[in-house]
Amino acid sequence: MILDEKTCTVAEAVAKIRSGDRIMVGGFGNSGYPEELVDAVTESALKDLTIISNDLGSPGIGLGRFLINGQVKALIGNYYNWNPDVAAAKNAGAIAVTLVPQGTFAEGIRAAGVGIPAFYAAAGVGTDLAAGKKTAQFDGREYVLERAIHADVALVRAYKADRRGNLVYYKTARNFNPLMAMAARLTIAEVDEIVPVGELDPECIVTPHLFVDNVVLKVKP
Amino acid sequence: MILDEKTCTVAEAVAKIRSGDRIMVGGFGNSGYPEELVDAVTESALKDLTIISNDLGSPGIGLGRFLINGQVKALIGNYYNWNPDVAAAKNAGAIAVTLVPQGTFAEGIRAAGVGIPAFYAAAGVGTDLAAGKKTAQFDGREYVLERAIHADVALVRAYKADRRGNLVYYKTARNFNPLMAMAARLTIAEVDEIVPVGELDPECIVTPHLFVDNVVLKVKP
Amino acid sequence: MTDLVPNEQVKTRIARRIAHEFMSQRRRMFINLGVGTPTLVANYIRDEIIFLQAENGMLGVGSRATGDQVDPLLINAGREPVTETPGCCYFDSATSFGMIRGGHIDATVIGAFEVDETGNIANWIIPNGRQLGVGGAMDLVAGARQVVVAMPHTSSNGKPKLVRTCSLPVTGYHEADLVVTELGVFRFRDQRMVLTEIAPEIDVAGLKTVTEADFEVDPGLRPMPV
Amino acid sequence: MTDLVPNEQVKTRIARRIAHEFMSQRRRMFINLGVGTPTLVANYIRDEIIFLQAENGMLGVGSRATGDQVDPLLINAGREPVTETPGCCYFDSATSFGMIRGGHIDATVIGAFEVDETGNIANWIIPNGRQLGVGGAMDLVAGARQVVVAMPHTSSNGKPKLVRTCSLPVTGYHEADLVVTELGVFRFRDQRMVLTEIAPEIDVAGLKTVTEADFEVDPGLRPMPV
Repeated sequence: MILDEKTCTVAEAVAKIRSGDRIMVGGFGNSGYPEELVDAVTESALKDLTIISNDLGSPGIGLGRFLINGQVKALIGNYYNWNPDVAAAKNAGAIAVTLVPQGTFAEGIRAAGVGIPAFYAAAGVGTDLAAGKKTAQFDGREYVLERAIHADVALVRAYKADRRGNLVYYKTARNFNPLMAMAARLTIAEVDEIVPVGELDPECIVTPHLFVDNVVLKVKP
Repeated sequence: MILDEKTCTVAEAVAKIRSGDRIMVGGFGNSGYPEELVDAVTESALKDLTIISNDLGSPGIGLGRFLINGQVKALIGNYYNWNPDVAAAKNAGAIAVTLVPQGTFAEGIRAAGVGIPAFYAAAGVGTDLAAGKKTAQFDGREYVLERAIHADVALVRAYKADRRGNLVYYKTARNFNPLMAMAARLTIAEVDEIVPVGELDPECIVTPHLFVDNVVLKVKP
Repeated sequence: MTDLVPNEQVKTRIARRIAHEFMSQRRRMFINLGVGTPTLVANYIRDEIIFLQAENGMLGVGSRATGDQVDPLLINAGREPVTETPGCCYFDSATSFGMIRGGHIDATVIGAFEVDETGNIANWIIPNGRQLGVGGAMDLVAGARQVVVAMPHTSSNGKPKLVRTCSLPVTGYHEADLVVTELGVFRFRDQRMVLTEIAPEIDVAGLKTVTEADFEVDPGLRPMPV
Repeated sequence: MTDLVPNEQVKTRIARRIAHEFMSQRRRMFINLGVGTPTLVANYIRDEIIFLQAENGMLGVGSRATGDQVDPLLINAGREPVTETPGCCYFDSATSFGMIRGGHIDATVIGAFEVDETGNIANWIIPNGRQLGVGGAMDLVAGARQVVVAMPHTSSNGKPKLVRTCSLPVTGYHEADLVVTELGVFRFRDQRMVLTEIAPEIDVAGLKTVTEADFEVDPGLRPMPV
């Protein structure tokens, strides 16, 4: 029998990330993101990162540190109003920013996870954010063709994992985390607690273990 | 304050269905389908129905009774090998049958629920089931454009509902039920138990109540 | 803003009127409230069959959390701590926007920079500004069954926000169904803007002087409850 | 079928060989087993890091349920009652096929009517027959990382099932990676079929007489374990 061990340290997990990677990070505002994994990335020499996330935290706080550290090459997300550093960096030509309507962003990440390369959505038809995208009519309404959003690495925040990597979440800290867990080549989950296999209710597991490569235990309060 | 009452009898629920309706029915084989709702439809005068389901049960059993009763105009699904009546009726020109690969079928139902009119999938490229469908290349691979699958009515089987209509399921009886609950104008859930609001764990609710119009309690053993 | 309505009353008047709009329908409703004035609408809803959805993954959002109630992992889409209500549930962002995009949300209440006379809405960006975000605005205006705009009648420097044609980048075309300002209630019918209620502080002639958009006056024009 | 291998041994030999294929990889694997002979593969897997997925919504499918274990609402995709394993979980069919379509399933084991020499698979329909169903076959051959075909070497009336070109409607083009029959193991390399193992009952010349497809013989051809 071969032992199946997904748990590792934050350092071991982050050592798997490469400069230039596309990294998805779960969370909404400064809530529900994988804090210790993000800390470790900000303390690393990783650079030229494409960060795929709802927002970029606040100036110098949470995901905002990636930008202050100069680790960002590009951002893909939908709401950077909470962190004016982003507009400043973009206007200065320091980073590329791709805005996607939040629902299309969420669905695009799911699409990557479930092998859908592209789908149609009504959000943004005719607006600046649909510029250059194909459109088509279905049942008399116009829709925009949107692409799946893939990543090399997903850093997700969950509440509990079993040792095999099944995940459950906590309240609105669920947000994009389960979607990102499906959409990356390497998925690392940061959790508050690791429980024995069989302890999580099979009906309530949100992310089945086949989507999860590594689990790290959050230790800071 | 207005009272919110979704619970009703099977007869009251089925009275909302019209001849000619497109009806989704959850379940897989003869397992996990809404038995009393299906019983009531088979005992009704409803006809010219389009039944959207994984399969059609067995000859004269479960959903198979719709066909024996002559209530079926068309079928949309993916696996009728368990009920040879279907091939016989189709070969005799009595009904129309549209086969969709099972994964595309599931995704098409979800797509209807979440407002995606069409999406691309790799299943079936170049085969008879993709005949007449548009294709496109993404990242060097060919995909088929698949449409959302909508319905007038969804008859779903769940395990427990709260009085507001939040639903949880039981083991593999989950199958297509949560997807169909999202995809129809009218969703009727048949459940084994109705519990007070607040009793279901908010983290474990699979179908939020906004997708559910009526709840009927299964009473037969 | 105009001087007609005291500053501190503008938001509450708008929010109360919108809450009334929903409650008067006397039916089960699922509503998404945007950041700012829209969030205040929750304070005036007294109805157990109106359910609030937050696009970050919650149905059954309760009141704003205070003191010991605050849980940093339980927030609304404006990053404010909120509470649970009985029967609430959580889900991921794809499911959340599935509710919105799939037509399961009865109404969204949003703020706007501009609304034009055909119902176009501009509320996501002021180009070359310090802000860069769309959030769920485009998904919400395209997906919600009813789009309600809650905004002061004029901007802070007195410019009309109900305009002929949006000058800012548009969030959605012909998506506005109802606009509530402190001075009136406007409904869109076949892409025409119709005044249906007017505040006591002003008359139609006066309202036209602070409104750039052409609007019709409903034959049954009524006083706006304040 | 040929008379070379006793009927009752054909299926078990194939299933055991496929189970060995997975176990020999000595890594975590997620596998979907089709109806019939593929299901038997589960009986020979002795490895706690090989997990079975059923497309009707379960990961961690256990052995077939018998007696008191039978729960009519806990079945596999072949409608057979099954058991749970520790750490198993349930999900809807869209998530299930998301796993398959999204490339998260390492291998699928399926039966087939025909496999041709370029790896095309026909396993979903015999036109004008009494059957009308595709199930998850097309999703599985397109989505699983490795497609393993488990089938007797010849049909019940002795016709080769490894053919030049599929005569029946195709399920997926160039999707077969491995074919295991009771007489040999064939691997597809750049759309060419290569014999890598041969059963003790036959030699290559003999195998060619019961195989319509052209195949190459691997220089390291080995005896098939039986």
